[in-house]
Amino acid sequence: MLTLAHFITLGALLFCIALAGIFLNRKNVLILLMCIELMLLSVNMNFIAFSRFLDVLDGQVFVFFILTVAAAEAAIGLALLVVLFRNRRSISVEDISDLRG
Amino acid sequence: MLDWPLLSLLTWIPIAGAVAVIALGQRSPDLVRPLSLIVALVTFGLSLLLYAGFDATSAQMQFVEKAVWIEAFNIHYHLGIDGLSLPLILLNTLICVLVVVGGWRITDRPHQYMAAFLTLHALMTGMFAALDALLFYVFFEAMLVPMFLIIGIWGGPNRIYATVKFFLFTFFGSVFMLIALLWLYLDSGSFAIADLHRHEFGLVPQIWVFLAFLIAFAVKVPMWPVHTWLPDAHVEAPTGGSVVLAAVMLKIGGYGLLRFALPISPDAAAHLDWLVIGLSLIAIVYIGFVALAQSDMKKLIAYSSISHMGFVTLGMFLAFAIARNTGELTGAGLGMSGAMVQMISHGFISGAMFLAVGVLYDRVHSREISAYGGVANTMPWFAMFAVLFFMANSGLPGTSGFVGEFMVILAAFHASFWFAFAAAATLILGAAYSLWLVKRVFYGEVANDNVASLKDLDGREWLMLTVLAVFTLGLGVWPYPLIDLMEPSVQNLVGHIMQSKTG
Amino acid sequence: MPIIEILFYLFSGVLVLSALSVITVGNPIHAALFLILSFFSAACIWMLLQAEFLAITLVLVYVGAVMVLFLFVVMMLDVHVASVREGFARYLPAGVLVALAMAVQLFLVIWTRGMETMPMPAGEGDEYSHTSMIGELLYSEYLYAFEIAAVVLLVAIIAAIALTHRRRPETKHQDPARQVRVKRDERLRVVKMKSEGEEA
Amino acid sequence: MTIAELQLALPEIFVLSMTCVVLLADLFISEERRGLTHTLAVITLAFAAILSLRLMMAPGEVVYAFSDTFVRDRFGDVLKVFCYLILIGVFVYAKHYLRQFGLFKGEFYTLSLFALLGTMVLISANSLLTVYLGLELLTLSSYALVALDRNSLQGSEAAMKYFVLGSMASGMLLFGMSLIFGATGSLALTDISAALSAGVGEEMLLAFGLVFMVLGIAFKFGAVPLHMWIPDVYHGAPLPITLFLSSVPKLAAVALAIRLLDNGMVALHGDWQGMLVVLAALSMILGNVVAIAQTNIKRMLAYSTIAHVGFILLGLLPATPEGYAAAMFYTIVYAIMSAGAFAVLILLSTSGAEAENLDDLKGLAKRNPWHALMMLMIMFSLAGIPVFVGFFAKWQVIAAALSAGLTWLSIIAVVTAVIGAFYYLRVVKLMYFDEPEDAEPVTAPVDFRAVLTVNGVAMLALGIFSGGLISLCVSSFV
Amino acid sequence: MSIETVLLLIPLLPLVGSAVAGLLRHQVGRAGAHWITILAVAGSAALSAWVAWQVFFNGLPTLDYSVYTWAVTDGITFEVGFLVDSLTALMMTVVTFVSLMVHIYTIGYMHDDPGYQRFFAYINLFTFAMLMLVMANNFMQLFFGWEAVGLVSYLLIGFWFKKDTAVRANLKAFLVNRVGDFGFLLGIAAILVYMGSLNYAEVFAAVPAVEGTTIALFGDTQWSLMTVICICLFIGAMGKSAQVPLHVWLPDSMEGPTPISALIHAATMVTAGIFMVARLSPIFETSDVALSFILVIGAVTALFMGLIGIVQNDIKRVVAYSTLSQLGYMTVALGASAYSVAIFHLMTHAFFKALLFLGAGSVIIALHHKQDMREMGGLAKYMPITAATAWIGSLALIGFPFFSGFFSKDLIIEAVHYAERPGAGFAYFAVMAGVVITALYTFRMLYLTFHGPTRMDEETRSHAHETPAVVTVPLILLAIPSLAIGYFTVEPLLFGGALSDSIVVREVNDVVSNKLAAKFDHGAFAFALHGFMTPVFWLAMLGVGISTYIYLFNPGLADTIKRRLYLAWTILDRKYGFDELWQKVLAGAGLGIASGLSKGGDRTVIDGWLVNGSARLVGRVSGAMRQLQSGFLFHYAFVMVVALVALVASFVLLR
Repeated sequence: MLTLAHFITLGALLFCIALAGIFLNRKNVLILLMCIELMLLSVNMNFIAFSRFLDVLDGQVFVFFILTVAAAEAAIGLALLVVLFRNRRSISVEDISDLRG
Repeated sequence: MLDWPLLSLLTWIPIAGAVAVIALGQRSPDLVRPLSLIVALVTFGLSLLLYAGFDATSAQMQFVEKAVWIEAFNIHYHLGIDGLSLPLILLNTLICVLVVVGGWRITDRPHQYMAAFLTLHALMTGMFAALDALLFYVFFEAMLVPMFLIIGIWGGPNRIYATVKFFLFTFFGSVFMLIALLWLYLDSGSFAIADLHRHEFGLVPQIWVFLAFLIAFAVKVPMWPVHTWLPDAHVEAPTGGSVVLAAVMLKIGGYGLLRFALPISPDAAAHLDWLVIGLSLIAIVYIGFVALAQSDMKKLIAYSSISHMGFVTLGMFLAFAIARNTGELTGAGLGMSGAMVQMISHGFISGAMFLAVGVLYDRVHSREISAYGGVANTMPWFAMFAVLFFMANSGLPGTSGFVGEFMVILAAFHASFWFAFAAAATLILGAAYSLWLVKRVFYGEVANDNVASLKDLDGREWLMLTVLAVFTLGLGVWPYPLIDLMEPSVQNLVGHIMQSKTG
Repeated sequence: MPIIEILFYLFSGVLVLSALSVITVGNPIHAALFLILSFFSAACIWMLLQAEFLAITLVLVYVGAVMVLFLFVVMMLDVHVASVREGFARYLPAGVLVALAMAVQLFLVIWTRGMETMPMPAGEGDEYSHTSMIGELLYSEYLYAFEIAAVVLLVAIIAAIALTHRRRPETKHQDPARQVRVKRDERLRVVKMKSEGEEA
Repeated sequence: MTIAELQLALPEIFVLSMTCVVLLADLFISEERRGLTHTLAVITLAFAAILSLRLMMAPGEVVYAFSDTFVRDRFGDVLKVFCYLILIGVFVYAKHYLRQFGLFKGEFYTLSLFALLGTMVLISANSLLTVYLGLELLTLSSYALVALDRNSLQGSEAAMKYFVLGSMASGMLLFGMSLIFGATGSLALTDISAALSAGVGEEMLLAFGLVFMVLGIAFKFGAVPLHMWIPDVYHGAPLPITLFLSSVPKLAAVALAIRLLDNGMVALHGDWQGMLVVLAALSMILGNVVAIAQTNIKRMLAYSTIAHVGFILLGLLPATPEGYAAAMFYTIVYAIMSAGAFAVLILLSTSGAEAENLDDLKGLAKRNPWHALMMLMIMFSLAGIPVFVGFFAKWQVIAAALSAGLTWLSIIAVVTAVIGAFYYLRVVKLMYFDEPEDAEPVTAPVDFRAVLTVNGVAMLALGIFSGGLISLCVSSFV
Repeated sequence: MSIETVLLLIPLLPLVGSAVAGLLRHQVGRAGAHWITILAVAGSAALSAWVAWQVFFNGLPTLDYSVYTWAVTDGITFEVGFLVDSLTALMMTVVTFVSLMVHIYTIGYMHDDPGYQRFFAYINLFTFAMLMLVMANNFMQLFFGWEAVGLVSYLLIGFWFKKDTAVRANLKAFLVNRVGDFGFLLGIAAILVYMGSLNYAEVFAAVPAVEGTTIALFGDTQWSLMTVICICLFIGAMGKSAQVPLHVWLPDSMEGPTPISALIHAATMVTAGIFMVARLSPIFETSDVALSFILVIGAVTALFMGLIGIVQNDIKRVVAYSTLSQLGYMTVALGASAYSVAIFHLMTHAFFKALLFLGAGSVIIALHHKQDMREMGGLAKYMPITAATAWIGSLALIGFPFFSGFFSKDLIIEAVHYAERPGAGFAYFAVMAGVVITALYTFRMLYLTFHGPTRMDEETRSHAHETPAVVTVPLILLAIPSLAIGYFTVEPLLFGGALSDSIVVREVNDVVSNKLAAKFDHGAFAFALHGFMTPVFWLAMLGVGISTYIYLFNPGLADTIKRRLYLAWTILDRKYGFDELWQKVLAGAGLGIASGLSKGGDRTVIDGWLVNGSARLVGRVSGAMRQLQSGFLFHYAFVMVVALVALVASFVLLR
C-alpha cells in the first residue's frame, strides 16, 4: 500500500541526491544548476504529496509558483553562467576561487 | 542662580566648546587656544558654583536633574552629585584648565587636540554626575573615544600599540559591567542607580554582578594584574593625555567601585573582599617593586600610579574585614574616606608629575631617565617643584600624598596587622622609586649637552605647577574641607554596604 | 500489488537512478538528458497523485523550455568534457557519507512518525478537474502571489538581458529606422578628387 | 479583493508601477541624461515613503488582506520606511561610483527597485508562499546586481557563488516549508501559528521542517555556518552593490525571520531558539575573529556583517516584543552604519580602482577631515561604543539574550565585541594615525557629501536621541 | 601676646623665614637671606627661652591644646596641636639655640657657596619641622615632624647635589629612615586602632585599659599589644636615631655641609627618636620586653659604633661614629627606664656634639675642605680658639668630671647598673667598655688634628689660620653650655622633678628616683668630685692614656697595631659589613626583585603571555579560520550541508 511516507521518501532521496550533487561536482557549474533543479523537484514532490494526502490544494498552488520561480531562476543562472564563461573561458567550479580568505 | 542646571552645563558647555573649537580650527587657528581656555575656565568656574551651593551636611544627591531619555527601557537623563562625586568633578574641571594650558604649544592640529580634551573632560563630568546606570555607562565608555584619539594622534612612537591596548583593555573590562547592568535591569526593572542600590537579590547573582563590576573597574583603576595597559598608555600619550589619564581617568575605577560594586552587591563584596584586598596589596608591593626597575620616567610614574591606586581599592574594601575581625565598624569610614582622599590627592600629584616630565620632554624629547642627570643645575626652580611632587608621591606628611595613605593604613590596621604591614611597605618602596628617579634625573653633574642647554620654567609652566603645588600642599596641611565634604556620603555608604541585601 | 504501486516503484526507480546519473555522469549533455528523464518520471508520479495539471506543466515548462535552454547553453559554451570527472572519486566518500547521513535522518523521521501509516485518500470522481481547481485558487486566493510571480519573471527577463545582452561596437548591423529616415542628400555623396594629371 | 485591500498594498503597487516607469523611461533616456533615471528612482522612494508613512500613522491594528497572504502591521510599515530611506542613500552613494566606473545604467535602478519590491513583499508576507516569492524576487534581483559589471571577473564569480548557494538555501527553505505545510496543512502563517498552538502536527516533523527553515533564514542573514557567500560576494560585487546588499536585504532578513519564526512558528520557540543560539554564537565568534585577519576592507566589513548578524539573532532569542524590537533596531542601525562605511569606500574609489585595501584609508583624516570624522563615528558605532547608536543596538540585543536566560551567550557576545573593536579601531588608526600615501584631497558631489554627513551624524544623533527610534521599534511589536 | 600666639610664632617664624629665603632668593639676596632666617630663628629661640622660663621657673602648667582640626572622619578627630610641658620646653630651647648657633656659623662656613640662600631656607625649614615634632600633642603631628625633618635632612645631605656621594648618601638616609618610619607608622596605626585616638593625653589615658590585650600576629601566638606597639614605635626611633642596624645612613650623611652635620645629624634630628621614646614613656613603661629590646639595641650601638670610630680617618666621620655611640648611650638610658637621664644626655650631647662638629667644620674651612686627619696635625697653634673649644667638647664627650657630658654619661651608666631588666648586664658591660673607647677615639682625633707633628702640605699650612668670628663665636657660645650646663641643670632636671610632668616611670622601674637620687644626695659638686674616684673615670683615663701614648708619643705604633690586628681592623674598617648588607644584599635584592618582577612578571607573563599572547592567539586563530574560506563553491556547499546534518542531529533526533 502506498502511504505518504513513500512519496516523502522519494522527495527526501531526491533532495539528498541534489545536495550531494552540489558538493560532489567540482568541474561543471552547469551540473550545479541541474542539481538545484533537482532540489526544487524534490520540494515539489513533497508539496504535491502532502497536498494530496492532506487534501489541501494550496500545496499544489505552491508547486505552480515554485515551477515559475524555478524557471526564472534557471534563466538567471544560465545568464550568469554565460557571463562567467565569457569572462573566464571556463565554467569549472574549481576555477572560480579567486575570492577566498 | 542655583536653579541653573549646573551639572548639565558642566557637561555640555565643554562639548559645545569642542564643537566650536573644531569649527573655528580651520578658519582662525589663532583663536583656538584662547577659546579653549575660556571654555575650560568657565567650566571650572561653574564647578566652583557647584561647590559653593553644595550642602556638605547631607548624604543626599544634590543638584538633581532628571528627564526621560529612553522611555521604553525606563532610562533617564538623570544627574546629581553627592559628597563622593563632587570632589572628583572639581578635580576634573581643574585638570581640564591645566591641560588646556599645558597643551598651549601643541602645533599638530591644535583645534582637534583641544576639542578632544574638552570632550573628554565633559564626558568625565557627566559620568561622575550620572545617576542612571546606563547614562553612566554611556559616558564611561564614550570617554574611550577621545582618549583613543589623543594617544593615537599626538602620542609617541609606539602610540598605536599603546592606544589600542588601552582601548581594548578598558573596553574588555567594561562590557562585563554592561552585562551586569542589563541583568540588574531585567531583575529590578530600573536603571536608576538609587533603585539598584535598593534592589535586593541573592548572593550568587550578587557575586556574578560584583565580579562583572570588578572587572570593569579593576581595569580602569587599574588593579594588578590588569594594569599593563597603563604604563604603555602613559608612556605614549602626550603630556596632557598622561595628566588626564592619571589625574582623573583612573579615579573612575575607584568611583565606579564606590557607586556600583559596593552598594549594589554588598554581600558579594563582603564575600570577595579578600580578593580585592589581596590584589590591592599586590598592587602596592609588587608594582612598587616594578616601578623601581623602570628606566622610563613616565613608566615609572605610571607604575607608581598603579601602586597608589592600590590604596584606593584597599581602603574601599576594608569595611568588611573590619566588621568581621573586630565586630564593629570603626575604621571602615576612615578607609573609605582615605580612599577618596587618595584619589583626589593622586590626581594632583600624578598630574603634576606628568606635567613635570612633560616639561622635560618638551625640551629634550626623551623620557629615558638615563638621558638626564643634573637637571637641578640648569633648572633649579623646576627641580624644586619636582622634588616637592616626588616627595608628595612618596607620601610625605604635609603633602596630600600622605593623607590618603595614612588614613588607609590606619584603617587597614583595624582589619589586620598584616594588611597594614603590606600597605606600609609603600613608605619604603614609594620613597625608593620616587627619590631614585629624582637622584638620577635632577642630581649629579650636568650629564650632557642637552641638560646643559635646558632653560628653566617659563611662566605657563610656573603657573601650572604652582597651582598643583598649592593644592598638594594645601590638602596635605588641611584636608578637613575635603574630608568634611565627603563624610556624610561616606558614612551613608558604609552604613549601606553593611546591610545585607540577600533579603 | 495494485498497478498504481507498480507504477510508483517503476517511476520512482527511474527517477532516482536518473537523478543519480545527473550528478555522476561526466558529460553535461548526458546530465541534461538524464535530468529530462527525471522530470518526466516525476511528472508521471505526480499523475499518480492526481496532479495532472502540474505534471503537464512540469513537462511543458521544464522538458520543453528550461531543459532546452540548458542544452542550448551547453552547446554554446563548448565545455571540455574530458576533465569533468577528475577528482570525483577523491571527494566521493565524504560526500556520500554526508548525503547518507542526511538521508538516514530523513528516513528516521518519515518512517517513524505516522506518515508510514497514512494511506492515500480515495481519488476524486471523474468530474473532478484538477486544472480548474488550481485555476480557481490561483485567480482568487493567490492572486496577489500570482502578480508577484509575474514580477519575478519580469525580473528574470530583465536580469538575463542585462547580463548577457551586449552591444558590440565592432559588429556591423543595420538600423532600419535610420534606413527609413534617410534623406536624399545622404544617399549620394559627391567626392571631389584631384585628377591624376594635375599632380604632376 | 477589495479597494481597501488594494489601499493596504498601495506602497507595493506604487513601487511596482514606478519601477516599470523607470524601466521604460530608461530606454528613452540618452546616456548623458541618465541622471534622470536616478532622480526618478529617488522620487519613487520618497513618495513610497510618504505612502508607507501614511499607513504607519493610521490607527494600527494588524490587517490581513488578499486571502491572508498579506499582512499590514506597524512592524512592516516601519521597516519599509527605513528600506526606502536607506535605499535613497544607497542610490546617492552609488551614483558617484557608477558614473566613475561606467556602470551608470538603468538596470541598476530597476533591479534595485525590484529587490526593494521583493523586500516589501517579504515584509508584508503572511503566507509561506508570499514569503518565498518576496524572497526570490529579492534574491534574483540581487544575483543580477552582483554581476552588474559584466566584465568583472570577480563580479561574475561572486554572482555565481551567490547564485548556487542562494538557490541551495532557497531549496532548503522550501523543503522546510513543505514539511511545515505537511505537518500543519496550511500555508498562511496565521493559520500555521493557530494550528501549532492547537497542537496540530507531528512534533518531530515540525522540528525537522524548522531546521530547514532556520537554515534558510540563516543563509539570508549570512549567519555562520551559512555565511560563506558573504565575504566572497561582498568582495566580488561592485561597491554600490555591496553597499546595497549589506543594507536593505538585512532588513528583509529580519522580516523573514520574524514573519516565519514569530508570526508563524512562535509555538516552536523552544526549538528555534536553540538553533539560533548556535548560529548566533558561531557568527559572533567567527565574524569578529576572522575579520581581524583581513586586509581587504570589503571582506573585513563582510566578516563584520557576519558578526553583526550574530548580534541581531540574539534579539530574536527570547521571542519577546522587546527582543524583536531590539533585533529590528539593530538591523536598521546596522544597515545605516554599513551603508555609511561602504559610502566612504566609494568616496575613496577613484575611476578605475576601487578602494578595497585597508591601506587606501591611510591618512584620510588629513585628506578629508570631515568625512574621516564621519567614518570614525561609523566605526565606533559598529564597534558598539557609546554614545554612538551602535551601542544602543548592542545593549538591547544583549539584554534580550539575558532575558532569555542566556548569560553565557551574552558573555560571548561582549567578548567578541571587544575582539571586533580591534579591527574597527584599525580603520580609525589608518585614517587618523597614519600618514596618507596620496596627499590629494578627496572630493565628491555635493549630494553625496550631504548624505554621508547625514549618515555619519546619524550615528551620533540616533545615539543621543535613541529613545525615539527605540520607542518606534518597540511600538511595532505591541 | 598670649601664650598660644607665642607658641604658634615659635614654629611659624622659621617657616616664614624659610619660605622667604627660599622662594624669593633672588629678591632678598645673600645678606637678606641670612638676616631673615637668623632673625626668625633668633625670635624662635628667644620665645622658646621665654616659654622654658615660664615652664621651669614660673610654674606654667602643662598646655595641651589644638591649633586647628586637620580632619574629622569616622568619629576620629585628627588635630594639629601643641603640648607644652617641661620636656617640650627643654627640647624647644635646645633646638632653637643650637639652630641659632648653626645659622650664625653658616654665614662663615657657606660663605662662598652659590646655594647660600637655599641653605638658609633649608635649615630654617628644618627648625620649623623639628619644632613641630617636639611640640606635637599627637602622633600624627609627631609623624609629620618626623618625616619633615627627614625631608630636610635629605635635602641638606644632598645639598651639594653635584657630588655623587652626596646624592647617594641622601637617598640612603631617606630610605633607611623610611624603614624605621615603616615600623613607626604601624605603631601609630596600632595605637589608633586600640586606643581610639592619636592624641597623647587620650592615648596615655587609654593605656591602662588595653595593657593586658594580646593580639595574634603569626598564627595563634598571642603577643602583648603594648610590646608590639612599643617595638614598632621604637623601630621608628631606630631609624631616626640611627640605632643598629638602621644606623648606616648617619656616617654617610656627613657628605652634607658641616653645619648640617652639627645641627641635624648630631644635635637635634637624630635625637628625635630619644625624645619620642621619652615623650611616650607612659606607653613604653608598659612593656618590659620592649624596654629590654631598646636596652640591648642601645648597648650594641653604643659599643660597636664607638669601636668603628677608632679606625676612621675622616674627622667628621669620627664625630659621626661618636654620635652613633652617644645615641646608643641615650637609648640605653631609655631602656633602663631612665628617660630623664636620656633627655639630659640628649641636651648635653646636643651642645658638645654641635660644638665638636662645628669645630671640625672650622678645621675644614681652615684647610679648604680637607677632612682627612692624616693630613692634619699640630693645628692648635694655627687655630687656638677652635682647638680650645674642641678640647672642651672632647672632655665633655668622654665624661670628664664637671663637664656637662660627665653628669649625663655617668648617670646613664649608673642607671644601667641599677636596672633590673633582661639585657641590663650586657648593657652595663657595653657602656663601661664604651667609656674607654670614647676616650680613645676622641683623643685620637684631638691629637691627630691639633697636636703632634703637622702632616699638612706646604700650601695648606701657609693658608691655615683661625676662622672668622662668625665661626668662632658660635663655637664659644656652644662651649659654654658644653662646659657648664650639666652642672647647673642636672639636679633640677633629674631629681628636682622638672620633667616629672612629662615623663612617667613606673615605681618598680624608676632607677632615677629610687637609686640615683640617693647617690646625688650631696649635690652636683659632690657628685662630680666623687666622679674622679669612680671606675668610669679611670676607664676613661685609660682610653686617654692609650691614645696619648700611641698618637702623641709613638706614632708608629698605630700602624703596627693595625698590622697585628689586621682582621679586627678590617672588620672595623668595613663597619662590620653593614653597608654591604644594606647595599648589596637588601638593596640589591630589592632591585633584583624589582627587575625580576618587571621583566618576568609584568613584561613576560602578564604582557607577554596573557595580554599580547591572547592577542596573538586571536590573530593565529583568525588566520587559521580564514583558511576555511577556501574560495571553492563545493566547500561552501559542503559546510552548509554539514551544518544541516548537525543541526538536524542535535535538534531533531537528540531531543
